[in-house]
Amino acid sequence: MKIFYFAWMRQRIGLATEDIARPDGVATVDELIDWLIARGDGYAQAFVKRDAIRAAVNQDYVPFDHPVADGDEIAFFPPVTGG
Amino acid sequence: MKIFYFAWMRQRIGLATEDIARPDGVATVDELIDWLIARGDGYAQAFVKRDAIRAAVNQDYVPFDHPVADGDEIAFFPPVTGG
Amino acid sequence: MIRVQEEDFDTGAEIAALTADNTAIGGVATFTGLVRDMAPVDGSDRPISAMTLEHYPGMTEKKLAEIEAEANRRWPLDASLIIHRYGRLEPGDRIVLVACASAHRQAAFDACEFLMDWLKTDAPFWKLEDTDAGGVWVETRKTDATAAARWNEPAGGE
Amino acid sequence: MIRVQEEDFDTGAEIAALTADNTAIGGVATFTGLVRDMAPVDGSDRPISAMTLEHYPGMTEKKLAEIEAEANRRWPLDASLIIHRYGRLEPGDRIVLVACASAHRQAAFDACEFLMDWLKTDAPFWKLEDTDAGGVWVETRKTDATAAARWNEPAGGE
Repeated sequence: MKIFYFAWMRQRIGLATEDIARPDGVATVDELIDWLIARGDGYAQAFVKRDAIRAAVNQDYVPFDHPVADGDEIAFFPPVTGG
Repeated sequence: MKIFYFAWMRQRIGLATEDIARPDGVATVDELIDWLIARGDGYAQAFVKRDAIRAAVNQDYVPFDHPVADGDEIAFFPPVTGG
Repeated sequence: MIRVQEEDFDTGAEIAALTADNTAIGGVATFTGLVRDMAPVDGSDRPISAMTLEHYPGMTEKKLAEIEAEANRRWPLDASLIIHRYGRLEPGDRIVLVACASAHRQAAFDACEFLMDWLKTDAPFWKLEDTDAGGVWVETRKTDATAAARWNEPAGGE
Repeated sequence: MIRVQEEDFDTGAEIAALTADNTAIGGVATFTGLVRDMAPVDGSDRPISAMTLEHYPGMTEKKLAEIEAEANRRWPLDASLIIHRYGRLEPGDRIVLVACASAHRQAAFDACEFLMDWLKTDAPFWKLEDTDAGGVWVETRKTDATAAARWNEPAGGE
């Protein structure tokens, strides 16, 4: 899975993107977030307002119960502020 | 009084503008219209849809019971179609 | 600012001039009206080759200035512009430009729609279209009166 | 047509290109978003010296194309354009242009507002403002969500 982070999530995690193999027991976006938070402080800080975060899988917005699979492009970002 | 006619009213009357002294018995826009219609066919044709005509006195829209006086600039025209 | 003119205008330059030197402006809503190549005549669309716009010099400028002031009273605008052309125009030509600048997006949009609706129903202009059936004076559309009437609703009704 | 780009755009040229060769178009509604010189930070307005727009390359273009198609489904548009910039911008700089052309004035306005509302709530862009208190990520405004929600009303509610 290729994961992208944007805006202040990117800053807190210290990475714009990373490749990871789908961890055991991670089948949904929600479970992926749990797994990422457990990796360390930067991730925990990035996902602290979990309800406010938006997730995209293969460049479409998805709810957190959406499945994730190897080969997916997954993105996490704060509420958008374009326009 | 200086009177202006626009669009198809101008075409039917055959004049864009004319100066007339306020006729006896003409104190309102309505009375002026009656007086003009009596002048001839072109005027009668121009004012045939009397309810659809708009009147302006000194460049402001007015109802037909509005007074008219010597020195006034009076205009008659069909519904507007700008924009 | 209002302008009534025979000559064409440069939309981009007009918008840029409107917002120059005021970096408090968050956005500009505009509407550009163009001459269409077809016009409804007696219920069916006919091609038009040209249009002549007649207006009432003096009253036009007066009413445009009044309605621009009214838009500025109703909405928090940083700048506004109405340009309306007259004379002979061909299909595709620009007729009118309305531009409203504001820190607030919806104010800019609403003021722009208000001004366009008003221009349709109260600005002293008349369009004569050259069709294959001859010169035809454009008739008022009921939808324009309906559109303009919405701005007369009581406060809060918008 | 959609474009996501770092460079500035020429509003007048873009509008002209949108309507070129189609004289069925009656009008074009546009909105140009500009960088403001002040921004609310923790409840009070602070001057900003610059803004950096980050976006999600790939998803941005995909979502913009989708929403442009949706606007064209909802309204009878002859042409539409969304240009959104990214990168470093200064107060007064153009950020975004939305333009909708239609034979029908209200359709052009409505589609333009719809697209702007949507850009505010669903286009993957993030603004970082340089204020005298440092870099501040712009927060979502509740009014933007409210504005966008109006387009979800049942048919006929508009």
